[in-house]
Amino acid sequence: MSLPLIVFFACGVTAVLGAVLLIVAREPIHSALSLILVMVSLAVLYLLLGAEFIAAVQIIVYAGAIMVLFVFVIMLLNAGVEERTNLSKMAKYAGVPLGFFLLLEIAHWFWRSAVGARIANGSGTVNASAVSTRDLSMQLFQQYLFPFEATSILILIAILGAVVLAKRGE
Amino acid sequence: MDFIAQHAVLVVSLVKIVILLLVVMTALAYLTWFERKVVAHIQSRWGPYYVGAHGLLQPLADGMKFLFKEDVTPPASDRLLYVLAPFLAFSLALTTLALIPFGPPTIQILGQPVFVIANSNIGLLFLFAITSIGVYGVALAGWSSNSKYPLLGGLRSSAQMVSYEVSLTLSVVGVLLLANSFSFNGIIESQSPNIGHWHVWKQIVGFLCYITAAIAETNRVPFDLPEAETELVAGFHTEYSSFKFAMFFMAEYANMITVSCLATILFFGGWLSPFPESWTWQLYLPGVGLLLIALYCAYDTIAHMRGIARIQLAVVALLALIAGASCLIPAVMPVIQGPFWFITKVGLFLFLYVWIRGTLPRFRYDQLMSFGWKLLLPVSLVNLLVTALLIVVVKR
Amino acid sequence: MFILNHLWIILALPLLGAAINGLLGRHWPKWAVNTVGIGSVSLSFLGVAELVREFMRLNAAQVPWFVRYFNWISVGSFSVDFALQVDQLTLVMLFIVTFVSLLVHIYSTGYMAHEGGYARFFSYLNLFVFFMLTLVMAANLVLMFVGWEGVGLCSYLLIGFWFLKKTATTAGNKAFITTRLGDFGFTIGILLAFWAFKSVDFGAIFNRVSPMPVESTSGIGILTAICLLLFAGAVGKSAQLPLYVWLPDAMEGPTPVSALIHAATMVTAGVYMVARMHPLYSRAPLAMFVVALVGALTAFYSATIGILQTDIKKVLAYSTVSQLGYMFLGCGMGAYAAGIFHLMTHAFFKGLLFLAAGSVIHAVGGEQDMRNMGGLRKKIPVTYWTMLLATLAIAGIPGFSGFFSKDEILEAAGAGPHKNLALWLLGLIGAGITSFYMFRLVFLTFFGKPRYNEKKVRVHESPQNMLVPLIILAICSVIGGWVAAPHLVGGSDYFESFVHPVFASYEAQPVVAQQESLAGGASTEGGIQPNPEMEVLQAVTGPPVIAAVLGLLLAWWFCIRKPSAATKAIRNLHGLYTLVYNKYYVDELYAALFIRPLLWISTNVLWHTIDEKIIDGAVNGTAHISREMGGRLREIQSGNARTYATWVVIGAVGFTVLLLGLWMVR
Amino acid sequence: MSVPISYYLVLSAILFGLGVIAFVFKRNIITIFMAIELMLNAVNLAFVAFAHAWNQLDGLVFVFFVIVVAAAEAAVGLAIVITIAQNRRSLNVEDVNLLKF
Repeated sequence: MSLPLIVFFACGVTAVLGAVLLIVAREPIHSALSLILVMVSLAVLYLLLGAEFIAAVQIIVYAGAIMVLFVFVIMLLNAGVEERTNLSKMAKYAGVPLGFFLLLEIAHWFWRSAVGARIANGSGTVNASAVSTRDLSMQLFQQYLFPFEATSILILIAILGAVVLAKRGE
Repeated sequence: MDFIAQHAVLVVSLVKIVILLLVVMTALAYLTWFERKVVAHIQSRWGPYYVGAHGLLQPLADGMKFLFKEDVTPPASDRLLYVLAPFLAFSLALTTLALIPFGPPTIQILGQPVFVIANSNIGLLFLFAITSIGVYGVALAGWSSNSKYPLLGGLRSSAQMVSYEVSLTLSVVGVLLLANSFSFNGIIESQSPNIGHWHVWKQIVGFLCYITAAIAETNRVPFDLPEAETELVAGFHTEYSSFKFAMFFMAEYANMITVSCLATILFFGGWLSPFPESWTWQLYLPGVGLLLIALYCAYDTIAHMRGIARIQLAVVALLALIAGASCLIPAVMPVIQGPFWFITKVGLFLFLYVWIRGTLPRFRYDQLMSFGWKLLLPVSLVNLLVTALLIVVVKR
Repeated sequence: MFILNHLWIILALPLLGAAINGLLGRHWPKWAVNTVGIGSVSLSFLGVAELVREFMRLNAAQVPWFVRYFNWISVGSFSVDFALQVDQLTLVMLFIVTFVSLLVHIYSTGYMAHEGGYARFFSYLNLFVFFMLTLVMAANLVLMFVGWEGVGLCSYLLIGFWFLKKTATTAGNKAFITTRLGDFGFTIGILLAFWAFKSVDFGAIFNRVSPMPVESTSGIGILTAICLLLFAGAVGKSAQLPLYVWLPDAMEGPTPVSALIHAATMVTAGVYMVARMHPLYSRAPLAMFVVALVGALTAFYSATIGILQTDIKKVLAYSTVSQLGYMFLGCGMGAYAAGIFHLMTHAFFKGLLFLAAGSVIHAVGGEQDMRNMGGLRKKIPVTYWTMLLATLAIAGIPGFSGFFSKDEILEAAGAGPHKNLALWLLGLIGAGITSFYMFRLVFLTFFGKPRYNEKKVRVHESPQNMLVPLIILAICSVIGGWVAAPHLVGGSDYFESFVHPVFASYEAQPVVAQQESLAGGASTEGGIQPNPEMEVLQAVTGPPVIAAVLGLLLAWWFCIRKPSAATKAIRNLHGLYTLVYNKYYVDELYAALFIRPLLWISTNVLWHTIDEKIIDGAVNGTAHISREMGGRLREIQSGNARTYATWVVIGAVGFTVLLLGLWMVR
Repeated sequence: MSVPISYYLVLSAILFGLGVIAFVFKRNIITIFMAIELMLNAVNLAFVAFAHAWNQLDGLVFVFFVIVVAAAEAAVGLAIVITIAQNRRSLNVEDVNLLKF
């Protein structure tokens, strides 16, 4: 049991725990916090995978900005306990079992997938070589320049949309 | 034993953490004293005076008081979060300090640098990450105590922090472009050898943006809307009492320290001395400074102090004397340089904080927001743009 | 070399005029419209004059002068340029078109003075000139076809100029549709030509044709097929049998239009086309024969109809048809030069006849029926004299232009390389009848005592701007033929020697040789070497004159000397009379044969069955089905987001199962 | 030894499944949003893991884009949520079902 494995299992368990909490929690804000928990643990996993920059971005943007927005909205709308209405039939009889099935299935699939095979014969194990942020940015700003610009436009539009909606709210 | 040999990182880090915590705690405690004193003098008062000489024991007394106060928890509150919030705020605030290098990495024990706990090569990003999480302490506090003033305070703080975090980050990017590195050591090294190369000169605009955003980020005057006494009784920590309140309090000061450290590192050359290497006399500065303090304390003891205070101040003078003397030992002298300069600069920034608090009035909330979005953000953006352009041009 | 390098100017001017008058002219005063309309045409006329001058400087190598402007259509191997070319033939046509249309424009300023839509009329006229010039100058079949259809459009627009008159609009439609029948063949001909020669440029086609041998008259070779198809277009456009029916109705249009389009220029496009494509025709004897046959028949047939027409313009219309027949007869006989020559002279005297008729109608206040005229000789002398000269010309009285041209055609028919006695006879009788009905027209109109209501109608001579063109044309129609005069005495024919290079090029040599040996050397490029067999020539040139004089005398007898004889004759051959009087019931025949069945089919089959039952049924059916399905399916959309989510999950699971299965299989 | 890739993938699969379940289960619009975020995170984890397995940077770049898109989505989505809440006085998706046949 090496240090990375310990860290992995610690974070993995935390993440799953957080996800489950997200489901069972009745207060939206609890769900939000559990989601943050998931994100942070994922960030740690990213570190373990040597993706430092992504880890940082994960926390800064996801946990630090997006989730803050969520919390903010929850506080603003003072969203209390969600009332328990019965699931729609579809959801109850089809959705839930299927969801679990999907979960298991994907797990199984990944486990047996090509990658899994590579694991089996020892290769493909994670060598903790940290990806330098420089290379990443090179990739981002040279090969993926156009998508990058596209996303920036997307963000701009999102801002406009949000502003418009807010204005109409008044 | 071999465990230690294998995981020297863990052992050394643990030791460093303990030491740092002790130092920082005391620093926090005395920072309150420092602030009260300075503000008092700005307002031409004496400030804390009676508990110990010059009120030097005041922090201790406050600590006691906090510990022995009754810990009230509002019945309607959300227990878990109510407890969680202050711990979150405080722990995160302290965590950030782990990334700060107080001295050059060349000074090592067991192959581990002494003056920094976590030496990451994207330290800056991590620092921002942690600070960005810091919001939740305040927000949750506001939410969980389930009454209207805290809620408003929480709302305000979350909105405000998110808004100013953007310009905070942007204002720093200019420096990153100049330093061409994310790691604090890299950034600091890029500012050697002397005061002429500090980033503050090239990045003056960025620095102003940074300092403004930083003050807002730490909820200090004039941006302390979340705890505006005159509007919301005490903002997000209205319902908090005793030690939980103390935690928020200390978290705020810790954040101040962090931000000051960051400013020092980014713009003022961190632990670098402002003078060129060749001036060897600067090695004596720490010791001499401490000795001067000791001298002043001694004079004060003899001149003004009466009764118990006299003894206390004498002790202080003695301590300062010992410290100064030890700083003059040739072996210690080079080691102490880095921290000396670093702490001095940080101290100046803290003084600036207090000074501003003593001087400026508080913003109105809408002013705050429009200032953040309509002035600060564009300016820092333009700054970033211009910097990038200039760098490209110069590179050509 | 200016105009040679800028041929487009000649085209552009009328188009410009049309655009200006058509778009802006409506609110302009008449003088402005006149300036634009006449100015543009006269300028392009001057351009043509300049062109002739410069053209004369060119050496034989540079002819035909070819200018390529830009690639117009390019689809795979099919490529059409916007290119113009000029040779002697083109020059003649250019001259005729611009000259006559200029005069007609001037005439119109007087004739249309009191009509509405003044600017519209002139813009139509200019547009027509533009298209006609395009047709004439085009260097490839497709561009020629553009002009071809363009003039068709203009003719449609101008026939229906008074679009409030039902008869006018129907006449326009009739003209357009009937012509379209021929154009269908024309189009196929073009495509066939492209298929055969891999190009539509005249030059390229002719180069590919020139090595080809003459096709046998038995069976239809490719050349014959192309020629016949193209000739179908000519039949429609030039109102030959059996598609001539539209031209008489076209007289519904204003008289200047009849003069310009339906006498002088457009209807002769067919002749021009045949002449232009002569390398093909001269290698397709069968097609040649068909052309000649159709021409001769038409010439005779419509002449007979002309005898009994009472509407002055109808008479002229039928005479136009028969004259065109003569031109085709000439071309069919291989005497393209003669055909074109007759085309020119005909443009003069027939244009003049129409304009004069217009002047007459103008004088008697819109009356067109000759039975209500008479005795106008003194009242409108200028019109009378000009019309008389034109009549003499068309009747082929020696010395007048018509005589020379018609004579050459009959000569070709009688003594040419392809000589055919039957056709020659038809032409001859036709000539006689022509002079008969033409003089009948003159006598009925200008002689005898007035049969119109003298109280009501104030007969007055037309204004100057109408008379001047009449006089000019009259001069032309007198002297226009003299260029060919020496030919009669075996000398050289200037006109023919002028256009000779065109028709000499790409000539099918062996045929000519063989024909010459057969025709005793009376070659169609006649007049270049003195004709050895004068008496043959006399034999074929004498009869037309006699016929013409006979016709004159008959007309005089029936109309002046003994009008009662006419009625008696009518009573005796009553059946024939009614038959001819009703134009052989051709219109009724067509109506019975084609139009009614077509109407029935389109009403009952296409409309009530296919459109209403099948197509509409299909459309409504689809709509119905989709509505039903929508009604069933919409329950799925419950509006509950989580249900949707469930559907998504189901889909995802299915997809993953699929992937898994595929992976298992592999 | 260090951690096999498949562990990460399994973890991300589990998280994704949980996200789906949350999406189906929860009634509160905001929470449903969070479920979406959760799924996105799971996918990100898979991306990073693959990127690491094959030493390809593209995976990381994609994570970057995913985060950006998520940010945009959250901004607009939450704005919508606020308007809905103001208009309908409820955050329950069951109540927001006007858009149907």
